[in-house]
Amino acid sequence: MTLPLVPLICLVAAAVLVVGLAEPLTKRPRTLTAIALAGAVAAALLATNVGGTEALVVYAVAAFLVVTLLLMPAFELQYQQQRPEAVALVLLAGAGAIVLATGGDLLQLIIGMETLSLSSALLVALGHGEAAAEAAFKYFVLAAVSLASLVYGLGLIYLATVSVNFPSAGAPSLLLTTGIVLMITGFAFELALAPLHWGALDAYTAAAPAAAGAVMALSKLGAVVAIVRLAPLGGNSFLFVLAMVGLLTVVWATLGALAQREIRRLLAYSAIAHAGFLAMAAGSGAAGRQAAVFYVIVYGSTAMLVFAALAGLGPRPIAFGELPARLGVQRSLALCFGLMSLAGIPPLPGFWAKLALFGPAWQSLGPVPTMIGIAAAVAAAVYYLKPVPDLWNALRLPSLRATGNAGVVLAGVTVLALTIVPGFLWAMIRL
Amino acid sequence: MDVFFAPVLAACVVAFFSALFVVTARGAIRAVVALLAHSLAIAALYALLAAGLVAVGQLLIYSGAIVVLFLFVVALLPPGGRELSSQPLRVTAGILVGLVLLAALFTGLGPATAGGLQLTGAGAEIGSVTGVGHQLFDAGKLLIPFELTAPLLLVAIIGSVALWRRQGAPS
Amino acid sequence: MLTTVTVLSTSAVLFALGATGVMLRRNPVAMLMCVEIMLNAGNLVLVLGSRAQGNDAGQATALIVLVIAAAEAVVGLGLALVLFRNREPVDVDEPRAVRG
Amino acid sequence: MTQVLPWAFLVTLPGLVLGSTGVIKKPGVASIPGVLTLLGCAVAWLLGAGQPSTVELGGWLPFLPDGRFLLRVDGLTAFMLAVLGLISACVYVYSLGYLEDDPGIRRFFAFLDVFVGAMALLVTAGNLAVLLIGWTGVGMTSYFLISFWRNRPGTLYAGLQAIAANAVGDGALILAAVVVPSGCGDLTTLQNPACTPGVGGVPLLAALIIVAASAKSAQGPLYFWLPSAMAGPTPISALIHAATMVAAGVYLLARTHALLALSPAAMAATAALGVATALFGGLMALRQSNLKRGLAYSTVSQLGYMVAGIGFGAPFAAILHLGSQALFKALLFLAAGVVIHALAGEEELAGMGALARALPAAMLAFLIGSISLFGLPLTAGAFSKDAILDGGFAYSPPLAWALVAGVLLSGLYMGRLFFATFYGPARAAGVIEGDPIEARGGLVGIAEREALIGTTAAERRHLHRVPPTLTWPLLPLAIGSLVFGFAEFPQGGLGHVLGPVLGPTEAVGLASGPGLVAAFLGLLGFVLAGAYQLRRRGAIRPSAEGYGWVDWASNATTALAGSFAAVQNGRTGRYVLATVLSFAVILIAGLKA
Repeated sequence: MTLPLVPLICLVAAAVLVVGLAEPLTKRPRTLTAIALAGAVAAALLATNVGGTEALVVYAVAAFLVVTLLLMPAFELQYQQQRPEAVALVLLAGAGAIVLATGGDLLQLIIGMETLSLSSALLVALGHGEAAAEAAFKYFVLAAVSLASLVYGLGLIYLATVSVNFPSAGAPSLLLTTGIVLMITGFAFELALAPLHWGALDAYTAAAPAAAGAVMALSKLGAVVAIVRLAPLGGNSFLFVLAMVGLLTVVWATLGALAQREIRRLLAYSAIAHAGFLAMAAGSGAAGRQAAVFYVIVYGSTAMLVFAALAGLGPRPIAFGELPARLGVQRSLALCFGLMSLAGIPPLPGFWAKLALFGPAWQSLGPVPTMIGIAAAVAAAVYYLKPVPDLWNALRLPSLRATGNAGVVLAGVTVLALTIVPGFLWAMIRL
Repeated sequence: MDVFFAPVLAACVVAFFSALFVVTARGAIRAVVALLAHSLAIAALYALLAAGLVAVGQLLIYSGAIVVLFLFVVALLPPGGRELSSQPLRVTAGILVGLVLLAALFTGLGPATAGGLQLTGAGAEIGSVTGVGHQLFDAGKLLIPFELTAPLLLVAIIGSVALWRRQGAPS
Repeated sequence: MLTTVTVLSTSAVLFALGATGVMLRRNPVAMLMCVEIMLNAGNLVLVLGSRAQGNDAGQATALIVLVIAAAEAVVGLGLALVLFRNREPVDVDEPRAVRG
Repeated sequence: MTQVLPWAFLVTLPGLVLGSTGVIKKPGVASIPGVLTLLGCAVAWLLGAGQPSTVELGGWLPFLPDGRFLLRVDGLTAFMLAVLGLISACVYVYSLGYLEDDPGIRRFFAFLDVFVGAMALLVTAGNLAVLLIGWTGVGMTSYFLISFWRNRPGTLYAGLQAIAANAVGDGALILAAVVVPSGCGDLTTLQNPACTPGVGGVPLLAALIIVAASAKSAQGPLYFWLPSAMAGPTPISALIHAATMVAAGVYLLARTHALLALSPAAMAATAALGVATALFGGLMALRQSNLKRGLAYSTVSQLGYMVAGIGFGAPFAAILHLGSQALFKALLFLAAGVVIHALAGEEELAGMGALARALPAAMLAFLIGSISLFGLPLTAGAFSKDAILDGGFAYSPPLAWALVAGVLLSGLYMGRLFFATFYGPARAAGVIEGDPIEARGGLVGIAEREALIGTTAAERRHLHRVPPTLTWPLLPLAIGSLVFGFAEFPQGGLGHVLGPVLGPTEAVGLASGPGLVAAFLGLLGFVLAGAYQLRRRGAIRPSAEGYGWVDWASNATTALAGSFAAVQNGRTGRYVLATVLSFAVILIAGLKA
């Protein structure tokens, strides 16, 4: 893969512009959003020349960014004057995700991951309240440890191959395997695999919903593509280890989520569980890797929908029963569909993604891990669907109003499209 | 035997003990001083390993900027660098896990630490400013990673400004 | 060869030592210092590789990693300041608003 | 007209859109033409106007071995659609009255529309992928409707029980969908040798289908959710939890009977499962103090008969019983709903009694449903139960005799429910929601003066008014419960239609020896139970609602989940410790693996 430079420049240029004009833009939120949106859309348009999986990554990142930017008015910051900084950080996080996913060599991946995790931590930190700063700090400390592991792994790979490029396939030496394992473990932190998920779990919970969606979707996208590219070079036995870590994550997060009574914490655990499924897919051979990329784009779109629905929902914990009144009809229904997709209810895309993953898992991991994975996947329905009967109560309102948040609508349309024509996305993934 | 072996060994020993002091020092100020010593030892190692440019970078960036930054922040925090001592259980667990990590690393380095590494370029002329410069600025080598540090630094700049503004914001 | 083995072993020891420090320290700034030790260990391997393999790319990479480490330190210290500025005593285990 | 039958799952879409967007003021009305059309088309197909047809869109889910969008209509599908159309038409009309004053009526009909669509998709599905959509879709709407009255205690837990039990079945089907080799997702060709190689082969696939079916049809240890599901509105209990959705498991087994037939062990397991569940459900139904829960256990028991029929190698008999059970059980539930509506929400038998005079239509309907259930000769249930028993005697006489004995249980529990509800003394209710004092006072007054005779006009006004929309739907169901058995005459009418799908169908006779014994036992049970109720003057002890192992498993999971969540204790030091340890362990595992 080669880095799609032109789309990246669009995103970074938009970020620079936003920061440079921060003072006047603070008072003109519409212009601010327009500039940022122009950057994201231009990145997507200019990616058509790139082609391949790189283009797909750029499209996905741009879609996540556009939804997030449309939600910016509902972004709850500690200090409301900081909207331009937040917008710039969102754009740069997108750029980081693209670099992490499509970087041409390992050093680029590390820089991409660092750009992404730093801007994620900062986005979380800018959120409302002490909890946001606390979660951001924890996330950051663990990210720093992972960065050290990445750099050490890179050093070993360089020592073994005299290059920071992706090592060539074939039987790797012990030193090279060590380097690759260390690097993938570093990326696994970004993916939030258990038991590396501690910081991410708290960060997803404490972040403002508008930022949490972007942070989750972008970091998973970047990390999964990076792992999918790097993991096969570490040998088949390591792929199995990766998948087993994924399985552990799935079980762990499913159990943790069953105990939750608050929607954001629930979704944070859900993000961990999905990371586990992603790792299972990434460890399941070539077909599994295609499924992993498919899964992460589906997951990202759905997470954007869910968090778009929750955007602006203050920092205080909210009981499930209060959600409909707080969200209104449209957002409640959007949240319902998002939750059902995350739960893997057919025919929503979250279900397609899981179907795509279990076939390769059966082939390469064997029956028992697959069955445990399926059991966790269907058990997840219990916790995802717990708030749904309450949310349907919104239907009691006499009729639906036609107005809706553009971000929710866009995310909803994406999920709907993935529901009806999942094959379209599947065909675009060529690793 | 390599003529540089003795100084390299010395620098390694200094780097190790200064790092140990960073980990164990009571109080953050002492730890910063130890980190400075550690950084200098590492820079010396770089120089001994024919990496003069990196050594200079280490001196300028680490010893000059980062360590001073640490010192400032330590001074800004409320107790001026005092630190609660760790509970014995936590110390034990931390040391055990550290040993496990060390064992894991040595398992992975295995043949390399036992001298089984295939070395191709011992004695080659490396480390010149021109050579490193070509690596950094030639297209197809590390130009793109070098350029990519720009957005990263932009994040750091925006971040530090934004954090400062958040802190001073009327809540 | 002996030099290589010594330096490589030192780097591994430094990496583990730094990790132990991150686990043990309760002061956020000291934690970040220990992370810097881990990063230095990684950089040391890069420079060693450059020397051992006679290739300049490792040194260039090490320079870029220095930049990454600097960016990381700046943001980390900023976050530590935001969180611990008004807390006495400074203890990373103390803020526990998010859990469960 | 019959060519559009594959698209039956869209039939309630107009109603859904018009109703939930508020274009139509009275939600639910807009869907009734749709389900009537469905009924009409399906019956026309069965009467000979239709040909088997498929709709296929290839390449829909490229990541599955068989990712086509495949719809199929054949005799079995048309039969299931006819059942669905008839029962749902009745339930739609009934619900208009039953939920008249409920603020959630719009939501209710939206779910009902989605349910009918999903159920239609389930029975028209040609392959596993499409089946899964309908299968999970009906499970979802079932959950939403069980938890419909969210403000009532226990409804969410009851719904989650249904989710948990259904999840087992969904998981089994998901696994089936991903393990069948390419080109083999088609439900009617699963038994082809090309489709069953690889890990597990036929036994695995058969086991997955049996597990899926027993979750949906409340068989074996997975029965527990169905009695709990009675927390939902009564029309839903009739449509989803008695007539259609719970029969989907039986439908799936019948659809894939050729695959099961390849494995004698699978057949034996199915038969044993069905017989055991039939007896267990009957015994449990005898102990219930709640009218709806009593009927729910009866459903569990009747579904056991059907599953046993599949296991006996008599899928046609099982499907026939599916049809008659749908009719008489929907009738029983709707009649029970009339009682519950009249008593303003009272469901406990302890609050009923002596209602025959006040609610004659409900009484008659309940009686017809009961005699059809225990199989009085010439009623619908008699024919289909005889067919199952015939299959059983051909397969394994001991099992068949166990089922015959089960009919005695059927008679006993139906007699108990019937007489406790409509005759005997009018018992004082515990608490009657809505209008407690008047309703109770009225009934207590009845108990004092006219214990066996019923109410006078003066007291009757204390009962809730029963609108005609609640009584009229009972009529077609009652007629069906009486005469459905004759669909098999002359010369195996239904057998001709279903034969191509279900293989050679057994001749269904007017009565066989064991059938007469069973009918006699059923009648005996009914009469004995009635005499007992009247003699004892109807003491009804409240029954426990827990399920032993289910509650234990639920509590254990909750505790385990709590401890997993508690690990996330917010201490940065622990987080770092765990993270570094994980790095080390993953590194060692990656190197040693």
